[in-house]
Amino acid sequence: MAKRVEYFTVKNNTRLNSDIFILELTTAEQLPELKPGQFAQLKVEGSPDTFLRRPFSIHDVDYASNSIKMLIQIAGSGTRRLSRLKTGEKLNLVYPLGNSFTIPGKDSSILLAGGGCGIAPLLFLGRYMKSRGLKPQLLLGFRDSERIVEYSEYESIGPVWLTTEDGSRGEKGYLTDHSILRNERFDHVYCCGPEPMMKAVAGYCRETGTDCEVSLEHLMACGFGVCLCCVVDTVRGKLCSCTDGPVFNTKDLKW
Amino acid sequence: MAKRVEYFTVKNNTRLNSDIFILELTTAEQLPELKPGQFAQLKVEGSPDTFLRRPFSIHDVDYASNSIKMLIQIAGSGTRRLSRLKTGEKLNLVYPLGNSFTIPGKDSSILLAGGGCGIAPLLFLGRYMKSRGLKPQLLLGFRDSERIVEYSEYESIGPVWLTTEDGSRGEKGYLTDHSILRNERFDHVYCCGPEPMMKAVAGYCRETGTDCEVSLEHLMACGFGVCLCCVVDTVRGKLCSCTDGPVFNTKDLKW
Amino acid sequence: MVKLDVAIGAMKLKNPVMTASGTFGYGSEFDDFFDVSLLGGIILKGTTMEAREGNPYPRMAETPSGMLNAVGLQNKGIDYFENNIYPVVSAYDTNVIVNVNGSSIDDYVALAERIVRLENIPAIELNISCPNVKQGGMIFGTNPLSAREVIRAVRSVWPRVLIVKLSPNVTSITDFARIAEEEGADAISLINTLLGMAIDVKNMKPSLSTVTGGLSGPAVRPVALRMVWQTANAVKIPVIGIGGILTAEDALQFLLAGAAAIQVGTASFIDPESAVKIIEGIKKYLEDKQILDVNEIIGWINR
Amino acid sequence: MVKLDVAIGAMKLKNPVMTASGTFGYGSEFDDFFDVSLLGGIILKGTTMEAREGNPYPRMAETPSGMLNAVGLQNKGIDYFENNIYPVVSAYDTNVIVNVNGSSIDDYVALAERIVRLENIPAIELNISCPNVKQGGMIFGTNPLSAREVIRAVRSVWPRVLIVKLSPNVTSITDFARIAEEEGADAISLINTLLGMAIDVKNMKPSLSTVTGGLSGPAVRPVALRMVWQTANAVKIPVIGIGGILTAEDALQFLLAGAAAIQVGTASFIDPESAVKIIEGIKKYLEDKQILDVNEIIGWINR
Ligand SMILES: Cc1cc2nc3c(=O)[nH]c(=O)nc-3n(C[C@H](O)[C@H](O)[C@H](O)COP(=O)(O)OP(=O)(O)OC[C@H]3O[C@@H](n4cnc5c(N)ncnc54)[C@H](O)[C@@H]3O)c2cc1C
Ligand SMILES: Cc1cc2nc3c(=O)[nH]c(=O)nc-3n(C[C@H](O)[C@H](O)[C@H](O)COP(=O)(O)OP(=O)(O)OC[C@H]3O[C@@H](n4cnc5c(N)ncnc54)[C@H](O)[C@@H]3O)c2cc1C
Ligand SMILES: Cc1cc2nc3c(=O)[nH]c(=O)nc-3n(C[C@H](O)[C@H](O)[C@H](O)COP(=O)(O)O)c2cc1C
Ligand SMILES: Cc1cc2nc3c(=O)[nH]c(=O)nc-3n(C[C@H](O)[C@H](O)[C@H](O)COP(=O)(O)O)c2cc1C
Ligand code: FES
Ligand code: FES
Repeated sequence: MAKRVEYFTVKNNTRLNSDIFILELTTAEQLPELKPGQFAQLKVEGSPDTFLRRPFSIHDVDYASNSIKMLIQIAGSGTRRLSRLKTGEKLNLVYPLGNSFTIPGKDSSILLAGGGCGIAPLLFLGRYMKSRGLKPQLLLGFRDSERIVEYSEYESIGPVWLTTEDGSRGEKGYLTDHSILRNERFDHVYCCGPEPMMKAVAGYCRETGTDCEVSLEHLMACGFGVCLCCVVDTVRGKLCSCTDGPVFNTKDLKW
Repeated sequence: MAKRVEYFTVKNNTRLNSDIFILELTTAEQLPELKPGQFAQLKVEGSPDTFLRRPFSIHDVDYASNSIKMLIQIAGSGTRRLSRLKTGEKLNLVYPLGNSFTIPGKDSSILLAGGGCGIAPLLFLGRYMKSRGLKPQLLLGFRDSERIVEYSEYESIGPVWLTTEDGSRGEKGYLTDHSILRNERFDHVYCCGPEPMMKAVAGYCRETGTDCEVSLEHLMACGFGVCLCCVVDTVRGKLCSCTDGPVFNTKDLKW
Repeated sequence: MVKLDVAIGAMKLKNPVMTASGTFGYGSEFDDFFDVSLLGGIILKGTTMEAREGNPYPRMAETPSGMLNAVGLQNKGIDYFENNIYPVVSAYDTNVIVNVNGSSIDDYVALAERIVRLENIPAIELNISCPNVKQGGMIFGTNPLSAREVIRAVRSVWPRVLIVKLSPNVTSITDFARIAEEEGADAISLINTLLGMAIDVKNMKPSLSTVTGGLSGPAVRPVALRMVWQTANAVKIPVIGIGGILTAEDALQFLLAGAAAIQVGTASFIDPESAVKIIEGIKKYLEDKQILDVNEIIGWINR
Repeated sequence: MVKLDVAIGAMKLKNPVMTASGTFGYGSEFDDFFDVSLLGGIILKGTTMEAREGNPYPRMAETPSGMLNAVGLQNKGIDYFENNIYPVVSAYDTNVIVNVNGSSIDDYVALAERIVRLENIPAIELNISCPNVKQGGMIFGTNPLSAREVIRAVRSVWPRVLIVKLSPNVTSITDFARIAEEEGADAISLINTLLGMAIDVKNMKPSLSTVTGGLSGPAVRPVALRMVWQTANAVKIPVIGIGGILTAEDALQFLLAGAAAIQVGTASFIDPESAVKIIEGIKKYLEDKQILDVNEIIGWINR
């Protein structure tokens, strides 16, 4: 799919909690076909500390209105500036970037596992799978019940299992502590979240012989394969997280 | 007067024409006494190209509401960003900075001469003089009638003479072409505007033996006398435009 | 119509805008964004005889108006280049230049000898300034004797246009420029990155796996411009200006200071279309000033 | 309570935060903003034997995340200093340090001998790195032999703490640091400004009257930090980090890299209260990390 540099307009900027917001962006052009796992590089204007673009996964797509959503956690100056964008403001995107999650055959048992803002790409992935007749289950981990975002959106995809670290909702503990992982076996796990969480999930998958794909968040400069800053150590040598990834099968990673 | 670093709140941002706007700023503190000719250094947030503060003359003061106004022309990224400030936004000022115009004795005949956004300090100066029983006249020069700003404010000080370069209002030509300069003699001329204009006015004053003060707009880094970047060549050697000025008597300048 | 073409030795450029090594991949990464053949030239990513896997992640840190990188010349080596890249880049209707790297003089020479066989490469850029590899690279660019030796050795096997890329991490850039000129280089390009560093205060450790890395972007532009100006006044061969060029105005600073051409680097990460926009901007500037030929403004401030 | 005091040779600082020469005037310009005695020390503006009027206007140009200056050591000379400034600055309850400049070794020595008479000056900072004066200044900082000579000469007449301020415009900063150490300097401060340049494209002429000037501000921080780290690993005497420090986080990068103290420069132009805010920020950082003494984090990344 041809990469583009394009101005989008902010349609909505919705704050979900103190840290997380959803940017809904629309373009006057026709959206190209987007694949779950892909991301866009956003140019953050008006933020003197933000020199480079910032990468964000595509969280949701609506081809009818040529809109996409990003679910973004405030991590520093760039995301803070984005959190203040108002409806009607313009935003420059380089997109679509990166590879995508592998969509398995029908009748596979699938778990989408996400923690914190790592749930971002899983909504698009889940909707995409569902529209193709797959029946993913979701396992989402949050710090506490106040951090739980977009629960009903995820519920529309399939059964949702929850963990909170303080036990205020769902099962108490980390995502990998959830009983579903002991009680069920999956063919494929798709995971995105903080690296320690992804490594724990990868460990579970290794032990249980489950196929596992993760979406990495390596630091990026360009986002389209020219700077070689975003490399990941794999069994095939150093690969670029922005073009060969961000989605990797954990059996290829040197974790 | 002690210098301060203080946050002001934007009360109003009024666009006067395509280039010029008025920022009305208010502070929760009690305003110190301000003198005409003084300026403030504004910190421009959210403008990656604007590293240093930007100096602007005090255009008007209202002690009752602890508000000041700046009349600002869009000259580059910093002023463009300021032009977009919205009511309620915060702005950090270092102020009051610089010396001030000399207020002459009663019964002096006084002309305030300003061109373009150089008229900014003259409103404060005119009001100040008027409140002390002086009767300044004003001579304002603009490119064309669309650039004429705040005419009625200036009229409230005293008689206003106008020039426009295209002759669309007032007398046609540059400020120094105005007939008032041939028809009347002044004891004091106070001038602010583009340097060529100020030099022309200074020339007129030299020829006619008129006392003349100008407000210079030299490039500044600090604004309070520590960097020595803003120097002006004077008969007393190099002086700092930010502490020894911005107001200079033209007889002291090496023009 | 303003004339935009310039010459770097025997190499004609349709305009003075090229793209810098390591920031433009092999060009094809930009095919989606614009027609690469519009450029005056492209410098391909740093190439070595053998494949190199570069430095460990993290290799990048953002800094005020700039970035540090510690890529360390990751590339698949000349064989892969010859078989897989060369056929593709040969199709561009612009000057395709290889950035030549090595850990020893023999390395550099061997690589130049291999590239001589590739007729669609009109020039090489001899990189004696890479700060990100332990062996070689910058050592050649910061030691006058080594610089002279490696330039001489490569010159003797490379008959086409030879550009020598200098390191800014030196006391006197003009010393190195003169050496390059004396040894028969056709042009000098500068600057490569400034050696810099950043620390992650929260985690109390260096931001880069290699501790130090190369600083690029607008932050370095004043230093780059100064060195280009000094160099243009010190040698007669053309100087190619590099460092922090984001806009046409930035590029024009280099031309006015005496650069015969420029390279766009880090800017391409932020706006992949930077290089073409810069060509347009230079054209517009000349039109506005009613200057008919870009060569007229080269070195303007030195007249 | 965390301990913030550090030592530079025999000089005790109540905290590691000082202000850089040429960016803090004589201190009194900041009296309105905060109590100058809260600082670890202040370095007064560059002083010479005779009065100097500096370079013509324009002397300043803004650059990406930085600025160029070409002030050229404007000051009223040592007589004026002794009579008019010294009595005022003596009142501060902090280390008041004079930045010593000259065009010849005799100049430097004569000035040091004059300052010895001023008992409230615990240290001088020998500036062998000013890029903005034609004669002297940077030549001492970029030539190892001259550097050694001038340091040796000043050391022989100055018994108190001697800080040598190095120029970053060199190939090997550690060479100069070692020379300073060998010649008995008590500390090294770095960096002075990087030599840079800017051109006003609209008017087609250099932005500074002197064409080139000194680059300061966050743009130079990665280079400064790298040099401080290299130097701290090369010498045993304390290193004072300078260059683009705006915030406590920036200052902490230098401490973690091995600086025993830091100086705040250009930041004071943008926020006159920067230096005190940095002290507060360092304190808070240590408290958050439950580190009781700032000396514990000095050189942390080198352990
Ligand atoms: C492919 C990809 C997809 C991503 N998708 C999402 C998403 O959907 N939602 C979301 O909230 N976040 C996502 N991230 C992370 C997001 O890019 C960073 O949080 C963001 O760049 C931080 O910018 P900042 O200026 O706010 O923070 P900074 O002040 O720059 O840094 C804060 C923290 O973020 C990290 N960071 C900074 N820049 C980057 C970068 N270019 N890439 C990765 N990490 C960085 C830093 O290491 C630091 O720890 C994704 C990252 C990648 C690589
Ligand atoms: C004491 C003083 C009082 C001033 N009062 C006013 C006023 O009341 N209203 C008003 O509109 N303007 C005033 N100015 C000029 C105003 O400061 C500049 O127009 C402004 O700083 C430009 O900032 P910018 O980022 O928009 O432009 P830039 O993109 O930085 O530059 C655009 C142009 O403005 C000039 N400029 C940039 N920075 C400065 C600076 N620090 N000082 C002076 N000139 C600069 C540049 O040389 C350039 O030609 C005053 C300047 C001084 C020194
Ligand atoms: C990620 C990255 C990789 C680079 N790789 C190379 C390289 O392989 N060879 C080389 O000569 N220069 C390399 N450079 C230096 C650039 O070509 C250029 O000289 C430098 O970045 C300054 O220009 P800029 O500020 O426009 O980026 C690299 C720069 C970056 C940012
Ligand atoms: C306007 C200005 C004047 C300076 N004058 C001097 C000086 O007289 N002596 C000196 O040693 N350094 C001088 N410097 C250099 C600073 O002390 C400091 O080394 C440099 O600016 C880097 O620090 P910064 O980035 O925090 O400003 C000056 C810097 C500036 C910006
Ligand atoms: S971010 Fe540049 S290659 Fe991946
Ligand atoms: S602007 Fe710094 S001394 Fe005047």
